[in-house]
Amino acid sequence: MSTTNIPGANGIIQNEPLLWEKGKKGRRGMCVPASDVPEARFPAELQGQGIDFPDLSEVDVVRHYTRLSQWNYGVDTGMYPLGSCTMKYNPKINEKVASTPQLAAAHPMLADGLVQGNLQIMYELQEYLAAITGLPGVTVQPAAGAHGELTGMLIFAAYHKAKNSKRNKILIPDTAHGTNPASAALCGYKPVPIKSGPNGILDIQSIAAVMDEETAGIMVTNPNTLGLFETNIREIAEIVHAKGGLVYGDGANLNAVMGIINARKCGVDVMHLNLHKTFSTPHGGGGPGAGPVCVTEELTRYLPAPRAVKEGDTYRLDYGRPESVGRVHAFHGNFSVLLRAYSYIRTMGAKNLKKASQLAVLNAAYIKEKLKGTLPLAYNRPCMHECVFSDALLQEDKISTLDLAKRLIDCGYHPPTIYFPLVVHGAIMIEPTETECKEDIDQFIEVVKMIVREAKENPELLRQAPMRAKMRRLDETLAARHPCLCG
Amino acid sequence: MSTTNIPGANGIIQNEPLLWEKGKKGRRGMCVPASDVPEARFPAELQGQGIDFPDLSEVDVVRHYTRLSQWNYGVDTGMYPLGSCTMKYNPKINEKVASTPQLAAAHPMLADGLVQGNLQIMYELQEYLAAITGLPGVTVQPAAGAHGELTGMLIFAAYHKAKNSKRNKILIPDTAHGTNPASAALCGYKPVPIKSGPNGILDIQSIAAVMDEETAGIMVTNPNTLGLFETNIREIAEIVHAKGGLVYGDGANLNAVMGIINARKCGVDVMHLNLHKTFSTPHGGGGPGAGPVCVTEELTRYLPAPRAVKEGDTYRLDYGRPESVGRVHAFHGNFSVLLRAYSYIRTMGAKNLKKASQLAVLNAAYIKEKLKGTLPLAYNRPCMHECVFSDALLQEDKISTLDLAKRLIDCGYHPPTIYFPLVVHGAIMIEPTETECKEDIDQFIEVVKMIVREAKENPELLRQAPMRAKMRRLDETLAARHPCLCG
Amino acid sequence: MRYLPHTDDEIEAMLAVVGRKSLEELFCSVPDACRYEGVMGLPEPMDEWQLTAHAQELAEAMQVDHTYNVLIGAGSYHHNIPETIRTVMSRSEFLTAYTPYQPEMAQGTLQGIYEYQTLVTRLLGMDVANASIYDGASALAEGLLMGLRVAKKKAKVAVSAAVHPHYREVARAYLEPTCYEMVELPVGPDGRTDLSGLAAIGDVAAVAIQSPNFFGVIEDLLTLGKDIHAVRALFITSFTEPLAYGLVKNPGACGADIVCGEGQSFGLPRSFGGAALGMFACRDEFVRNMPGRLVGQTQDLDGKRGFVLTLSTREQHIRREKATSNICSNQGICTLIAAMYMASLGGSGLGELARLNYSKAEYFKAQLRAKGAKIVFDSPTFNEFVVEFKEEFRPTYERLLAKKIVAGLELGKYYPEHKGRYLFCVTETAGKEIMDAVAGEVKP
Amino acid sequence: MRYLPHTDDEIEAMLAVVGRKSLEELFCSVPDACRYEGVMGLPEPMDEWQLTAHAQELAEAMQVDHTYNVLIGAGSYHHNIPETIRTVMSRSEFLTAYTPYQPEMAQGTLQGIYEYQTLVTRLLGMDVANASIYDGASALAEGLLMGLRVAKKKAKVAVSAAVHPHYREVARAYLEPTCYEMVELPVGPDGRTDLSGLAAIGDVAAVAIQSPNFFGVIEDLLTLGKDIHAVRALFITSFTEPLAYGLVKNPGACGADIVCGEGQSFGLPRSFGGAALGMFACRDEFVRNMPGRLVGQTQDLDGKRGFVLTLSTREQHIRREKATSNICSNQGICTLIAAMYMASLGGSGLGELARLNYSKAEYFKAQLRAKGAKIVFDSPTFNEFVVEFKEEFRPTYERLLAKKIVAGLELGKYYPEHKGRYLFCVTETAGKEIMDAVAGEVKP
Ligand SMILES: Cc1ncc(COP(=O)(O)O)c(C=O)c1O
Ligand SMILES: Cc1ncc(COP(=O)(O)O)c(C=O)c1O
Repeated sequence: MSTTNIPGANGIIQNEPLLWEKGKKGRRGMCVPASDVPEARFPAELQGQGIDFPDLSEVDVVRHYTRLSQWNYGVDTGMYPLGSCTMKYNPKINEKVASTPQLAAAHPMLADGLVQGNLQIMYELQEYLAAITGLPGVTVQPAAGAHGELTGMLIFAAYHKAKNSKRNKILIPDTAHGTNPASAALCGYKPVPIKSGPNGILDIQSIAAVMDEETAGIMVTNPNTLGLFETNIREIAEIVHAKGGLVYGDGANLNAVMGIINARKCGVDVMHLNLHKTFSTPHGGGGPGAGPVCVTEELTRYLPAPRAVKEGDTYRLDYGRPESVGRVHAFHGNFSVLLRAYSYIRTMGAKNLKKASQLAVLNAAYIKEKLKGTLPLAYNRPCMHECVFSDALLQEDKISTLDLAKRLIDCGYHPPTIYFPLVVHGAIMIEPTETECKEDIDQFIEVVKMIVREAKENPELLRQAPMRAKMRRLDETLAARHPCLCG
Repeated sequence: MSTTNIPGANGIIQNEPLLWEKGKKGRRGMCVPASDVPEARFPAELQGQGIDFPDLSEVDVVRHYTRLSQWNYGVDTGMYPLGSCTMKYNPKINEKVASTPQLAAAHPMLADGLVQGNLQIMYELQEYLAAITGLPGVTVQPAAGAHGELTGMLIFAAYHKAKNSKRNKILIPDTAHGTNPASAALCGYKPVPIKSGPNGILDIQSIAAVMDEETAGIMVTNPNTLGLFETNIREIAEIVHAKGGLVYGDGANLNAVMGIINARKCGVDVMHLNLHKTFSTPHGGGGPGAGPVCVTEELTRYLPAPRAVKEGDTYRLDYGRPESVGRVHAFHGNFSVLLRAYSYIRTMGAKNLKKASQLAVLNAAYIKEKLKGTLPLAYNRPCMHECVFSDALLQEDKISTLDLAKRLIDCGYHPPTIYFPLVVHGAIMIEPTETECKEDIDQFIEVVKMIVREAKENPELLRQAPMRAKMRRLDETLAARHPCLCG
Repeated sequence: MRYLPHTDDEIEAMLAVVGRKSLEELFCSVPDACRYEGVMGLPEPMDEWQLTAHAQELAEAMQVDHTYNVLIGAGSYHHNIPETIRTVMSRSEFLTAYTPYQPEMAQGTLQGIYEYQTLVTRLLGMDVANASIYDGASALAEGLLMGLRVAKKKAKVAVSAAVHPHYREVARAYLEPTCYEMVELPVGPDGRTDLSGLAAIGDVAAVAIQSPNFFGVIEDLLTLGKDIHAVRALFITSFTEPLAYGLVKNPGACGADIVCGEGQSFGLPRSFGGAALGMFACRDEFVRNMPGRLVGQTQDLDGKRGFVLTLSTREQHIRREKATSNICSNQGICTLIAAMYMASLGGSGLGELARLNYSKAEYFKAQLRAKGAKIVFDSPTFNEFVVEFKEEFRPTYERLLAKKIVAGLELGKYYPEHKGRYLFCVTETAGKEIMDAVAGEVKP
Repeated sequence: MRYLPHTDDEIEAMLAVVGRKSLEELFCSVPDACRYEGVMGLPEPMDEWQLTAHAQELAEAMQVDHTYNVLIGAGSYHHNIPETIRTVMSRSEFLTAYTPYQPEMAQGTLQGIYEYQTLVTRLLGMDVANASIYDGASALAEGLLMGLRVAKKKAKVAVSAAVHPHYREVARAYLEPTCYEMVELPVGPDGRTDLSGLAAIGDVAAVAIQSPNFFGVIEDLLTLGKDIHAVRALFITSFTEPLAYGLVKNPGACGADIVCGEGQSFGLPRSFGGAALGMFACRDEFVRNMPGRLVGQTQDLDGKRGFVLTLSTREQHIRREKATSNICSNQGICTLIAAMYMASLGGSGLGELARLNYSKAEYFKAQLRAKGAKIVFDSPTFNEFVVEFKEEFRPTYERLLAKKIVAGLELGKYYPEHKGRYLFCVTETAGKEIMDAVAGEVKP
């Protein structure tokens, strides 16, 4: 055993079968109220056979999920430096606010006058996000980042259509998140991949070379997925604008730059934010998220409808302009997520949001500095909220990035994002976020150093990892070859 | 590995230091409101040096306790057959009811008219407990079973004093829980231990032989701690009453007999209930509990004050008779526990409470029947809510009851109560409670059988157990020899 | 600030390590021209108790609060939610995890989603269900796009006018910039979709029917399915009230190819329409065209059963612009909640609860008929139905509002032809006395 | 019934195994004469939502609810409780465990209690603290009994009349059947305990002083301690407001031998007086006479640090009638909550919050004085103090009640000599505007 102090340790957990492997017909896990009306006859020809769900008692259900939860790892368990995902601490008070009965029980189709509280929340949140990005027009309908991207692309399309210019291409850097090209493609745009320059950021020429009148615009993630600020963003935006294109800003990495940059001044026309990341709303297992879209004054007319507006002291839903791209959500987006983000912003205020970005960057820069001697940096430039290393050194010992990641599990950490962005070989993308304190970061750094030593001294420790987790490595090929998607 | 399907498995947990081994001066884990008044000068001579608590952030605190919790095992984790403790499932809805803001925020010294809701709960709970026991006078002040016993002994003393008969002895069976003699001693009574008969219950003669006019009465646990019903209880009560004594019923095991026996008819004069057991209120780490005391009409005058009474449609606190033993709690007992028990009773009703007792007994009888070939029964008589085995067979393999218990931990179970009652050698006291389903009980039985096989085939598995838990066996002697009670 | 652990000393020390003099200096790579000028225009920070008080003010600004009886469904239903679900779901191992990219430390989420997928396939009678789409509306849009992918060359989809109006709006928005066309199918006087014009449309890749539909009417899916397959189109069904399938024949049993709908009824509060839960299922043969994540069963190195994300070659992070969808974050927590709800109810409870909803609605219909109101569509319905009153209903509506009852949804805004008619919903939460109160206010 | 998992078939099968024909037959060992006749007289069972509705009715029956500003302390204080505590404490591994009899699977509870013990010793300036007693009152009673044990032959204890009246009642009840006598010590015009008569009592095993006392007055513990030790009695201090020690010199620093009090202020809701938390601490030399459980540090077989229940030879389950107390179940959950609260506040926060409470009270005093009210005792106080108004205060009290303010506690019931005087408490939760509102109503 190394002398490094490791959070991960062996403990006991409980096995638990699948839901339908337990239970007994006739058990009940919740009440069905006694009927106070006569039982009505239902037409036989329309009636089903009954659904084959297991019958469980309340105890069965509670134990089942309690045990399952103990096989999981969350931010409350420990450090979760998953790059590009901003896994920061989720304040508990926001859960309480979100569960306020009067707000949480609201039906989404009630008349404006009956739901002023919720409309105020939507309206004020729109205002806050406008203030944070510098882009005045905001919709909170999109349910996640990718949904926001799609909304953005719909706006691109509507804008060009109004100008009736036919454009079928869009510029997307090779460092972009997969959702960017996928969202563009949904609107019939053909992504034109842009190589990032030798220093990991876009250079002006490469854009100038390809931007033309068939191109709807560009999608830029800034800070980009290498954790670098796109220094040429304004010049790039000018080139794109000059050709009549629009600039889409992927704001998933906003956590690095709140109160530091103004998207409008960067030349961004449309930008989505990932509230579930930057504004710390829990999204266990992959969601729910919220991906509001902020746009320039000029593009506001294209935003989805409805949006909350304020008139005097009252709030109402505005169904917008005929140019609106329409609806992207059945109702008002993931309102309960919006409410948590609203609480977070009200708790932090401008001062602490900016501080959060500064500390998020400080933590990443500190890790980069401390580990750059241990793992090769993808790009040695000032980093923002995350730093990216390559597997160049590990490979010498026939150790893969995956091995390192799995060993980190045994040590009690959630691994960083790996093999993304694609431009870095065996990428190891570390985003600590601002809510990790110095001791914990120092401990993490020591553990990574220890693991890299182990790669030389005891490589099997890595190749066999994880050994402590509930499962050893799982066979993903088998899963894909012989899909077993339900029991 | 045995083929028996074992719930316990290896998993990963997190190490976590002591609170003061982390943190940094200046961090803050909760808000202190900004002051809206001028800061006042405090007299220097009275001022302290400041308290040396660690300063932690909110994340530090949340992670600390999340990690600690993962080293624990509760009823929601799995079966917890701790004899004499009735570790049944704690319904979640009762937590919600107990946290109802209007009820939970009430100050205990407000005028009756301002707190009718809480008084109604106290009053109705008193009524329900009277209905359940058959004893009409009820106080809900005692904070736990032992507190109820003390209250009972105070009532004994007050009663005899009123009759001005000096009595300094009390009869207590050797199977009694330690709190019985301890509570009696607090009131200056000298316990006279009564041997239980060859069949594990009290026989009439042994009581007749010792009961006299110096004896205040008897404390009987029924069903007793061997899980047996004291069949002679009425005859015993008659003997005690004949000599002017009183009968105290320890109701900790009420879970076996709700709606089945009537304490009054058994000749019991005073009885405490353990609401935190029978009425399923969570008491993690050892409490809080609630130990209401029920008495006969005749003894009602001695009950602690105040008690809730109803007049017309309003409720008030009655400060009782001059003969009252006075107060045993600063306010109204563990009200939040009472509220949970109240919710439980309102949810179950008479029908389901009786059913619960029947199923609790059925589960215990089933385990007794299935395991009596594997482990020697202490007494082969019809059992109530729990069954007790001895270590007679294990000893042949130089395996102790403790070894068996620790091996159960590795298998994913909380062990039964061990080495109690003292009259059974190496006692193994199993109380499944009614909320365990048949499959889980069958699985438990299989695991116990497997362990007994292991005792022969692979005894080290037991002697070295636990191996899966966070810690291996802890040195209790060291702890007692060199007490280290704070850091 | 309690969420920011760094003390000034620590900041100093860390800045020293990275060789910066100040926090500002960390951003030296940001050109001045890009910088935020001044301070963001946001309200001053609130402490925990100011925030709680503020939330209370907002709560009081809700004229219709949780104490009202809101007799509206229309895609968002009021059902009882057991406290167990809130309790178990609040466990941080579930709540504060993210997408299970590292299966060895996310088996709780993965088995939970696998169970969700399985329960959903059983509920809908389909072969595969994914790990969720944003909501019922985007699920429909994704379903139509999937239908177009499967059908290859065809460029049209047809959607029943009895599909939730908002769902149709979303589908239209998704399709707008594409080369695809969306046609609407009329609703007959019986409140069911009329397919008589279908053949004439031609070149239809897929047809989408909602059942129970927006009017609460249970469509004759079996027959519709036959007609749709007859024109070689894929049969897509949509739903807003999954509870119905506890009583009503499910889409799978009626030959549906793709099923997409909203799962909010299963343990999620109405919450002003979100967080929602897009349920999405299809037949096996189409799985590789399916959008969204999938969890599959596999083994670990010791041969132990475990679960992983699978078939991800369909997804954006691998396939990028060729992916079957752009979805990444989905409704994770909501899927677990829905699974917990289905597990708590069980097959027996589901049937019982569905029957209760149905009986309530039938009772309510009878009470309203007795007051001379007309149930507009006489086809069977589940827990919703459309009512036409003898007289202008608005004043009655207002009187009932004063009694804390929201008496249905006026349809004019969504269907001009149904102006003045009301869509009512009653679930197990609507006591007899509430329904009687409504009927009581209706002028005969 | 959802808490009872057994199906009828399972019951049949299990009965067969145990050789009984019916559930009734399981109770064959119960004589008829002992049996319950008929059905227990309890209300019909309620489902989860009927129960929730019923709880709401009870809530509405509380005229003074959580929205009121209750300016009463007197042993039960209104302090802010951070949501983190509720969240973390709701984890079932803490909540649904019991006494940590099996340390290997209860290290969470054990380390948590060990930390609680440590923080309490630091707060009170003592050497050892136990794992809790029921409440402040029983803690005092246990403290006095412990004092008598330590002092051996002596048969008297003295308790200040400024100790919470209910605590004294409880102590009296505990001592009543014993051979011990409890004497009360008078309170001087300065609101502090007067020990001048102490020597005369003679044969006193222990003297108990509360500080801040029931009148909110901070006793001069240092001096009192000297006088008490001078008569060879043990110096016991009691408290109802532990927050005070964030500002005021703690008992340990004043020479206390045994300290016992109420910990409710630290994260527990007032909850009508319970669940409460009896804090109990003493000097090392007395540890073996201490009541209640203790957690100690030790090692496992691998030499790893761990925690166990220890020194249990003092306790009833080992010592039976010779035990130092009869306590078994204690206030477990409450100790963890208090520890979480102390950890969340930290040393810096504790000082700041205590100062804020003090300043609020001083401000409030000034406002009341300005309206001609008299602060009865001019000794220093913490967040409570006694006020005498020029005129009968009752009408003002009623007017304030209508404004959702409960203006203090009238003392006549507890101290006839203070009839018509009010004990006020203001914590961080009492905004300036509330205090001004009270002063505003006072007739000058
Ligand atoms: C850079 C970037 N863009 C877009 C997205 C997509 O956001 P979402 O997952 O909320 O759809 C992500 C999230 O992983 C991201 O990291
Ligand atoms: C038989 C018996 N009597 C009394 C008690 C004491 O109850 P409590 O722990 O609530 O003080 C117990 C609890 O362990 C018990 O089992």
